[in-house]
Amino acid sequence: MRKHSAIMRTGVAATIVMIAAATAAHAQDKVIKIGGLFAMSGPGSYFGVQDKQGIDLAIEQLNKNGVNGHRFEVQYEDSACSPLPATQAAKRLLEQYKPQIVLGEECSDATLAIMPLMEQAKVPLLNAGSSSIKITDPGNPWTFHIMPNEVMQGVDIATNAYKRLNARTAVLLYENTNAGIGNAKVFGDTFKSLGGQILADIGFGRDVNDFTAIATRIAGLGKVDVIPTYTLEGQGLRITQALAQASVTKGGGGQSIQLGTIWLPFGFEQKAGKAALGYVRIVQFDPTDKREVVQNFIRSFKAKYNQEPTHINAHAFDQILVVADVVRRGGKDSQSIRDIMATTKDFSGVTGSVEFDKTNQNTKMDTIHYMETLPDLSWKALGWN
Amino acid sequence: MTAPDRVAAAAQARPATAAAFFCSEGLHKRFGGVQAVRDISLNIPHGSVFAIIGPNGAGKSTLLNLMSGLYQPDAGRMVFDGVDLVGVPAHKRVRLGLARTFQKIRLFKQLSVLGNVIAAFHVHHDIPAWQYVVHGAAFARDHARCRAEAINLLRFVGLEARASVLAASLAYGEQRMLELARALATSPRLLMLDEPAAGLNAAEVERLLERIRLLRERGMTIIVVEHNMDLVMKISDRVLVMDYGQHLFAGTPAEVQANPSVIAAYLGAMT
Amino acid sequence: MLTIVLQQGINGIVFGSLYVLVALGLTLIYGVLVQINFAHADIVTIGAFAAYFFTFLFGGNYLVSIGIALMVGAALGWLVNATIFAPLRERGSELLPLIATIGVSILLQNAMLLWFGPIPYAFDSPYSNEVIRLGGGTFITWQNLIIIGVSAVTIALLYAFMKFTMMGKALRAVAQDRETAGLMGINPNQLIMLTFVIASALAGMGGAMLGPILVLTPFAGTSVIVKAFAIVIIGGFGNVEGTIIAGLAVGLVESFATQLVNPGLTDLIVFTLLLLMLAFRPTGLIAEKREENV
Amino acid sequence: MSSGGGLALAGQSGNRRWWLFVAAVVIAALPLVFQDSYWRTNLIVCAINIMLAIGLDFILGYAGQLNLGHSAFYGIGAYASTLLIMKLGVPFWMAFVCAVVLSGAAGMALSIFAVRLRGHYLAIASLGFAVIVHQVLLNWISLTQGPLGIYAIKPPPDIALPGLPVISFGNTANMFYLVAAFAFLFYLLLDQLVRSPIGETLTAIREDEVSAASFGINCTAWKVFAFGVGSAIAGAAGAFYASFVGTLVPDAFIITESFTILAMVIVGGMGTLIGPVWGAILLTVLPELLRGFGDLRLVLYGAALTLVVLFLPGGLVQAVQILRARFGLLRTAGDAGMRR
Repeated sequence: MRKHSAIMRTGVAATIVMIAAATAAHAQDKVIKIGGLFAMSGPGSYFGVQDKQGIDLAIEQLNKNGVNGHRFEVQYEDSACSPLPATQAAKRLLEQYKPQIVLGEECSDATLAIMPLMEQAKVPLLNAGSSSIKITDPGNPWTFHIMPNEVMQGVDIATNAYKRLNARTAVLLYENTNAGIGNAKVFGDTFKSLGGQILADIGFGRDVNDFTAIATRIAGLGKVDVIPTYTLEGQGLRITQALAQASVTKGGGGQSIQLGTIWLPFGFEQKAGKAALGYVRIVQFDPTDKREVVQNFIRSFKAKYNQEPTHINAHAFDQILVVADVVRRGGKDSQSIRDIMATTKDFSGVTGSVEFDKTNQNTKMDTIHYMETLPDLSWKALGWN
Repeated sequence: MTAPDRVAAAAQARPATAAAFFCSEGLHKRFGGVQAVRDISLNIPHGSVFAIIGPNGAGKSTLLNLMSGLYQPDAGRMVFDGVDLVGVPAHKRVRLGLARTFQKIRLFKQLSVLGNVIAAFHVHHDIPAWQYVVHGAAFARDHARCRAEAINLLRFVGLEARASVLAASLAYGEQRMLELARALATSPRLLMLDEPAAGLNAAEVERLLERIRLLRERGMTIIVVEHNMDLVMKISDRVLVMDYGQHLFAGTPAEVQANPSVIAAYLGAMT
Repeated sequence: MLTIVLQQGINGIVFGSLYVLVALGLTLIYGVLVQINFAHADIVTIGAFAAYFFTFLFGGNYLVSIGIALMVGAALGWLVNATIFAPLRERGSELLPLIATIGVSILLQNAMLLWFGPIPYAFDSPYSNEVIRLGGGTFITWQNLIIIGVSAVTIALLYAFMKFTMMGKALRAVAQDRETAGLMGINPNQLIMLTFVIASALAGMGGAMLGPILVLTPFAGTSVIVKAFAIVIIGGFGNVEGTIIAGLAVGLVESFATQLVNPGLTDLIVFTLLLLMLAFRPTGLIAEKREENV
Repeated sequence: MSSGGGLALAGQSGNRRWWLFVAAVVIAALPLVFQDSYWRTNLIVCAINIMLAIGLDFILGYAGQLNLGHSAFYGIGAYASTLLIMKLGVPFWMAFVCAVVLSGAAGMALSIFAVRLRGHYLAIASLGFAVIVHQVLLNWISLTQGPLGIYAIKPPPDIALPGLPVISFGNTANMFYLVAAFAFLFYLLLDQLVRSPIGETLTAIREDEVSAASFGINCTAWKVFAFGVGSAIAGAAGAFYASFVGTLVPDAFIITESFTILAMVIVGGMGTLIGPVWGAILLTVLPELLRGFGDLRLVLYGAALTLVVLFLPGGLVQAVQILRARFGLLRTAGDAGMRR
């Protein structure tokens, strides 16, 4: 037995030497520590799982040769898309991992809950998923918002619906969440101010499964031009099918056009089938975009995960690119990253370009792309902005 | 002052009215189609042992449940020591001095034997409300008094040695005795026993008989629903025989034994 | 206007029979065992996933997948009864099995989350988007027709089984009085296991048929189970006829609440109905009041 | 007859008072040991969960009423106090008292409403009540902001005592002392009640209502009392949750929250009061330690609840008892004996 333990001892010693050597090699590269605050458990993990894919891919690519002498490292914490767990996760990140910058959260109420913590700890928070306007209005100097907020989106969609689709009547259809109610309200107010008429305002719980009753109600409202729909992929699919079955939308031989938000991933049409015909929606990520950064992203994503990237993968990937751009321009600690990020002007990523105004809200609208579903379920870019 | 003496004192304290201590007129109770109790009238004088006998399903237990307030009668009057009982729920009748045991033993299985008896002191705590939270002197006195009295009651039924044992682990005879002790803990003036001798062996029946005799000497009024004729004949002053929910015959034990219709009801139409 | 009322009526019946399919298993178990299996709806979800993977991964026929889901449900029912309800029966506690199955429900949901992930599955059967135009502008999909048909057939079969077969009579005996049934030579444990397997098989089969309608995520069960309880109580625990009537009633209440008020309020309305029912008729629509025998 | 008071399991009152003193010292020391605000946050959440667990244990463990709707009272307390402060400008402590009284009243109302219900029926009725409260919070947007949520809820006001530095509750250590003090007080209140004849009355109801009534116990009244006290404490926990997290969304009080609290009571040890305290601590800290495991964490949660009910219905308290018995540490059990 003794001889055996001698071998064990030398083996252990050897491994320790190796590890020391490896870290030494990296020592001269300075490390940018990134905190990933996403929902990793419960229903909210729908977002977290996809954010992680996008972020891991971006960091893997950037760390090949580093940026401006820096390498990137990320630690995820489960914020479970809810205020208290998000606060606990944020405090754990800030105190134990001490990141220079934090990405997240997807759910608006979790994001709003952690913003004061970020401001207190003087660590910048980069958000790409929530739509609530409160994130940057009043917001705080330490919170940056890549995605156009609900007002920017709502006004844009409502105006296009009224002017380009010359819709005069609409039915608001939304899930009973912060994002759902916020977006639907902005669309409704803008559409009414343009002279349009809201025939019904239908909010549904996230546990509703059968939408035939809702589709029947809409069918009974007479001529409905557009149906702005604010919900996630799961319920969105069943709504589109129900509206087609009730022959309200084009997919079922009706006249109404369903207006979708950015929350539906690429490939939604293939899942929904011919019911999605004529669906006009804005997307945060257009895989048919020819720009090199977009095609590289799609190729490397498919190589790593062999599945089609969604808009959540894309905007998570972009979050890292924005950070990399800031580091390239000299950002190295929380304060400098914040200051340089605020001056981001002509950054162009997978989902579109980024320019922050004084409230750190991205003003560029080209992260919103208009698409229409054709009979063969492919996308036709409408190029409305 | 041991518990049984306290019981006797309470019994004497209220001078029994000359008329019946417990009386009922025209009691009726129906369950769906079954007329469980039909037109039963009773007159039970103070300090006596009144037995209710009859074949299975004669409505004995139902009558007892009507008296104890578990069921409310469909019709009829019940008066206990001048107080009209109809409509009074079971837990209020205990404060008037009525106590009962159950045919199917209903002990607090997860509590100790002592715990079972102490739980039955519910109506006899004199502690100011605030002392339930801040345990002061009155609380301590009451606490000690209850424990002492409970141990006396256990001694009275011969279970003192088993005080800390879980009620569920008692032998059947012991469980019957604990039921009796718990009923006595409410210091009743009228004690209703629902087939107390059921399942007891001869020696245990003898002990039970002796206990009941002792209680009667101390002025307790007792109503016994029972099948054990030996017990009934030895202990009861008057007996009511019920059949199909109706009053068949009432009289002294001797008269009951001799009465042909009672024999017929019990032994079937022999003659 | 008539089409709307007719169509919402059809929607109500479709959704009602969806609830009845799930609630039936709960009532069966309660009828015989006087216990609640809180993980019952998760067996529905697992049935749906089983059918999904059978049709989309192994390319099997959808109708066969309903059989597969039935067997998966039966197996789960056997497992839950053997590991949870049988051992706890000796202890005779009424609440421990309910609490244990809450644990099982949390376990199953999160295990599914680990295996199947949070992203909803687009489970569409060949019948879910085939629309039949009924008269007067109303419509129903083949899938919904199958749901109504199958639940009607299941109820009929169950009724016949309970009324006419020897096993069915034995089951009802065990439901009335387990000890006496035991004395009559009926092995209660075997029959209780049988009830469990039947009820869970129903749940599994229900899952296969609801998959193409539900938003198929590991949490699909949560939204269904709470309403299924409401229905089982409104109908009267353990009373099959009551459950059927209550299930259809809740389905109709939901569709007309969506039409007249707002879909967000359907849960509120259903549960207020439940609490009112409990206050005035605690034993449910059909069952008569039982005096507590002492 | 004394139950297992203090942190010990069995023992006479002198011993109990010593254990309570040890607990007070430990509580005082905790924030000094855990300097970083992450662990202090967990300590505060622990104290809130302890309040919820002992409140539910008083209803379920002692009075034997399976209340699956405890999250409803937690929510009523949180929203009542916050709305009173933010909409009517009521000072924090008055709003706190109102919230506690309101959720206590809601608990009593549910108990009165479900007076004839037993076991399963009561469990489902309380579940239905929790669903209704969650739906009301979710849909009454004009009052509660519904899913839009209420933000920037201020912590309790500073306390400026003459001669002492100002105590501000924005600081996690002070907030912890406040919440832990209330948890300790509520524990003491319930422990005193449970060791008084009221405890005996409630356990009698738990064991057999018919038999309890035959000793003069008005079961309805005492069940309403148990529900009132348990839900009032849950209301207090809700008020502290709101002022600590600063954000209120209805989904924080969905019915699955009731199951979490139930798990704490069962895993800790139903009907022992000290059990749920340990259950709350374990099931608050354990998920934090398993943070890296994401979904596995909740699988363990479900498994723990099921396995405890199956093999260790007495929970941690029973486990400790078995261990002490095996290692002969059990002092003279006396008549107390650990009753479950």
